[in-house]
Amino acid sequence: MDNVLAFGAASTQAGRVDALFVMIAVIGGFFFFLTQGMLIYFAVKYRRRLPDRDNETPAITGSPLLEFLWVLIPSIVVVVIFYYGWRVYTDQRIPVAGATEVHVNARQWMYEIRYPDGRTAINEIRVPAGKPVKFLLSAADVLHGFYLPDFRVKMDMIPGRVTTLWVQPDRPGSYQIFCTVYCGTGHSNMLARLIVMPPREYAEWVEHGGREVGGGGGHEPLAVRGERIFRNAGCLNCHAIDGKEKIGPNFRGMYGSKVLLEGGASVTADEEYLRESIVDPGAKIVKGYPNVMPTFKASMPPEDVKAVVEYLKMLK
Amino acid sequence: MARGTSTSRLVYLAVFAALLALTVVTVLVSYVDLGLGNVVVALLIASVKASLVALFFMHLKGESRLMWGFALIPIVFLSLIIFGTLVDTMLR
Amino acid sequence: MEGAERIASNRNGRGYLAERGWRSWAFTLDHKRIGAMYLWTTIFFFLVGGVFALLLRLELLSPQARYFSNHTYNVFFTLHGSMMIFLFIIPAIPSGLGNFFIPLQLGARDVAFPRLNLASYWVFAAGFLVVIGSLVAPMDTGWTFYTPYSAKSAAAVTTLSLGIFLLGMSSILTGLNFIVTIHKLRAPGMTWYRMPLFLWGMYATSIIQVIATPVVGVTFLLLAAERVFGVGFFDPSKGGDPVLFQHFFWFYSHPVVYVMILPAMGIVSEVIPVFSRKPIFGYKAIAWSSMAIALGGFLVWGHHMFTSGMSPLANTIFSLMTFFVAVPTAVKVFNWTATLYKGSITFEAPMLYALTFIFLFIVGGLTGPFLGALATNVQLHDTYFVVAHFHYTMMGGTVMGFFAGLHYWFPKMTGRMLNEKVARTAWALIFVGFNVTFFTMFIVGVRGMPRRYAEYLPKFQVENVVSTIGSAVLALGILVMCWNLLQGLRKGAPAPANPWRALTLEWKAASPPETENFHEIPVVTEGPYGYGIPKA
Amino acid sequence: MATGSRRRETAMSVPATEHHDPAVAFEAAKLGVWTFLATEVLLFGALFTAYTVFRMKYPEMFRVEHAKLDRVLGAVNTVVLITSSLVVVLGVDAIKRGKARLLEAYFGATILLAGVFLCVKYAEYAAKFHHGLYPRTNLFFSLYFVMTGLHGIHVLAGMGLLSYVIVLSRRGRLSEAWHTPAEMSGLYWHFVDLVWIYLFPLLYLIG
Repeated sequence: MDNVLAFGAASTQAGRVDALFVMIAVIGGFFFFLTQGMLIYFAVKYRRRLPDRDNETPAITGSPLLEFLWVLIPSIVVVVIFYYGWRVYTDQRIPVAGATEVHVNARQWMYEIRYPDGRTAINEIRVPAGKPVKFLLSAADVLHGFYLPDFRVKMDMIPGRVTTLWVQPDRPGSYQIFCTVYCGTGHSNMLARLIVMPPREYAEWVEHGGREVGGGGGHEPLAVRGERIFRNAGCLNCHAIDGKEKIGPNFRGMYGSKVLLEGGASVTADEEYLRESIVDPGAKIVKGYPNVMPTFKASMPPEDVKAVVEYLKMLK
Repeated sequence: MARGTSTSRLVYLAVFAALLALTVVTVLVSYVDLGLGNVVVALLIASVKASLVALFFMHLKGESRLMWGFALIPIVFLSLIIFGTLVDTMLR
Repeated sequence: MEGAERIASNRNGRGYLAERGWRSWAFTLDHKRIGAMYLWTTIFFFLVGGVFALLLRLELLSPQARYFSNHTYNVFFTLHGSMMIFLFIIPAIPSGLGNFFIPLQLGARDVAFPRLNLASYWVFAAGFLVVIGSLVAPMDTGWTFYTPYSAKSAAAVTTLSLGIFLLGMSSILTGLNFIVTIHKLRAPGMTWYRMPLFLWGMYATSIIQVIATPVVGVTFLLLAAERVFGVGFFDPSKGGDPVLFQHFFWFYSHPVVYVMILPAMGIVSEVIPVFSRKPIFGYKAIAWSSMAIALGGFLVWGHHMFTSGMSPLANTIFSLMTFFVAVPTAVKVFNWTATLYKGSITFEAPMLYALTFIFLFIVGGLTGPFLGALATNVQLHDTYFVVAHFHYTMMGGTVMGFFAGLHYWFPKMTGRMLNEKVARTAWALIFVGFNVTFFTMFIVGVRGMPRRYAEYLPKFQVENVVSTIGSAVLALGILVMCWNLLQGLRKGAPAPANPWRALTLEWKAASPPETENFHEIPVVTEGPYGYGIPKA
Repeated sequence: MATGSRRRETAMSVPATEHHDPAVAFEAAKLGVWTFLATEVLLFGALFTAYTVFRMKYPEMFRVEHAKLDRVLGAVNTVVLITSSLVVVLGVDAIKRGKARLLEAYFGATILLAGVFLCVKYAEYAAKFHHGLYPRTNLFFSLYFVMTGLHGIHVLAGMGLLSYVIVLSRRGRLSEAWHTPAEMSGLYWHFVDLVWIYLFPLLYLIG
């Protein structure tokens, strides 16, 4: 999918960017071999032959014709590259009518997704294949980035503004999203996925209220569902479940333990404490950790919170 | 030592009077609402005042091309940064 | 009387180095000593910054954080970037080698304002002390300090801003000094077109320093004011504009790329003709292309911001301008190559580094169009491709030029020769290590790995491991080079006044030069590169 | 050490340059000051850019907020600075004719005027703080305080420079033949005036 040689562009547009890339690479390669070739050839051919005596060297000081040519030729070449790059870019930036709109709000360190029909999600965007998508990008705290390498596009996410990005996903698949503008400690964990689904599957998925098709339904044990939600919501960006330290407290063995809070108090990590910490993270801060977690009140329905708490209880 | 042209004190006083007069004018004009005209007039008057100071008080008038160059170059770059930034911020 | 004293001071063979004791350095007005102090300081920070680079590479051996936490990694790349940019690469060639050789090449006894020169070193010192002071709460903002993160970060950004302001002030004062020196203190007969090309490069550099640096200075003041007084220029919640910070930052930080590279190009233009025994090809073209690059460099800052939500028109203009700044750079490369034609080339260490400069700089230059063209920029921006590109231009370019200059002028500065064999070994290690380290970054960048990632997807591991191995070789090469320089300093063979048989004026002074450089101010009657040997 | 003291002496007593030609030294100093002023233009330039951007973005806010400044006090300060510029130029003219005492008097008057300027500025700041207008209040007042504050620092620096020239003159170092510091600090002072000539209308009059 991301092999350099196979390219693996996920859309027609991305293919055009690749074509531009190849064109610049070919032109650049030509000049690379030309100049490096001459450099090495001259260096070898005109090396000093005798150890103690210089070769006879002509007093050439320049050539107006050559200077003119090597100003003119690169100028033409760069204008051509500029034009091509500008064309591809401009086409990319004009959204076609009827695009699906997806709002993406970035905060340290997650992407909050909101669909026009009110569905929400975290770090996972689902769209149907074959239909243009317009991302409306914003940020809550600092600059973030929205980079879709398989589509060869990215756009910064700026607090106080909405920027847009438009793609035409042609092929179903699961594509990586990276944050590309440095945004603090969790920057490199700020990952998300764009899942392009075949249109029929997508329609089914929407009908199921945005739940994974075939994802257990009503028979799924609560803790299993909790783990799925936990993973999708990006909790792992900041919290570890395996003894290591990340930005937020470690969850292994947390349930039932006594937690020392900022300010000296302490509390037992019971169900209520875990629930409160998901919907109102600022209420009780564990000593030694920054108060940076956003609330999941809006993006995680109460029954999902319950499931996540059940999952957390299992991490012994 | 050659010092370029030495300006007479009378010229200094004349320039000073002009500067004062222009200050009065620019304050008075500011009470009249000319819309965008206020900006234009104010900047125009300020530039005339600035030129008077530079030409006579700072003796740019009798200076070599080199000094003129170093006096004017920053203005070019100032326009450049303003223009470059506006092309972005005004057309987003 | 004075003449007799000078000869006496020269007879012990130590020239300007004769005086001893810390006072003779701390209060010196001699441009050579000030230049030497800059060199020691900047090389020290180069090594410190290099250690941070190695720690980064170490961490990147594994996709998961293994040795350091994410925060520590972020601090390390910020320190690596800030130190290399502000404490090494900006001052190294201009303030270090420039201070030493501008008056010598001009045939002057010192710079125009020797006391200002000393002051600017001490302002620089104050600057780096404040920067070091800010390490109590080390910054994790990246060297670009983008708002609003830098305005909110708990690190000592305010202190650091003031430190960088001081460093900027020092840079401005040095640039100002050089501009006046080049205008006013040229030896009799030294017309503009008889000036060595290093001076053209330094003149263009100084103009940039004087014009661009104040903008970043005030930007950092505003950042500090935002943190202290709540001034809201860059704060979206107050109606400010975070992208405005980027405009201001890059209005300085793009031209400053040319502050780094132009003097290095100047050094290469000195070294190539000397070791080819040929006049430089297209003197005027090289000279004026320096000026064109300096001015053009001011028109392209927006190409760092193509994905920042800038207006489409601004994107278009900045992209077009970016391509045009490539042309004078290409002209230089062609002219250097043409200088080799029918030469009598020898490959001492300075020449090896100069050729390496051209070689690596072509790679850096030819990967520029990928980033200048809008569509590919949008793909590659903020990936490792960019990291590779600017390391090829800055390290492969500027640092190689700096090494060329160090080896070329070492006999002049110290009065001693270097061990050529060891120097070539170091060069070979550096050349191989550099390419292994940074070429892999192009590949991993095209594959989509974003920069400034403490942890990365496992699919990028192979390239990262290779790159880390390369960095070890590169570091070994630099260590060998440093060892060789120190050995040369301590017990190198005494250097003659003109070991390379060069024609520029610095070689007419003794090695090392005496305090006021020349017994008699030389009179210049011809250009700096009259090397051709006509057929007998 | 003999060589050391000799060098320091040559470098210190003949200011600046090395051809030991006073005319070159003077030209070099002047070029240096103009180059420095070029730097200063760009230092304020970034602020002027910010001003332009925000004024075009929020014209209404600027219109409302600038009315809160006292344009009479602003105008008074303008007159004070213009007068100080005239006084400086007369001082330089005096030393060109060899009249050191007159130079000291003129430069002393300039420092006094600068003091008046800063006092008025102080009164203005105090009034703004009193009404709850701070740099953090809004973008207009951010600009107002940063621009006038930076300018105020330049006024202070100018007062220092002019005092230094007076000290030099008291020590009998300045003469008809050599008065570079007086002329150079004069150039700097005019620049400080020049900046204010723009700040005044931009902040007080057109907002």
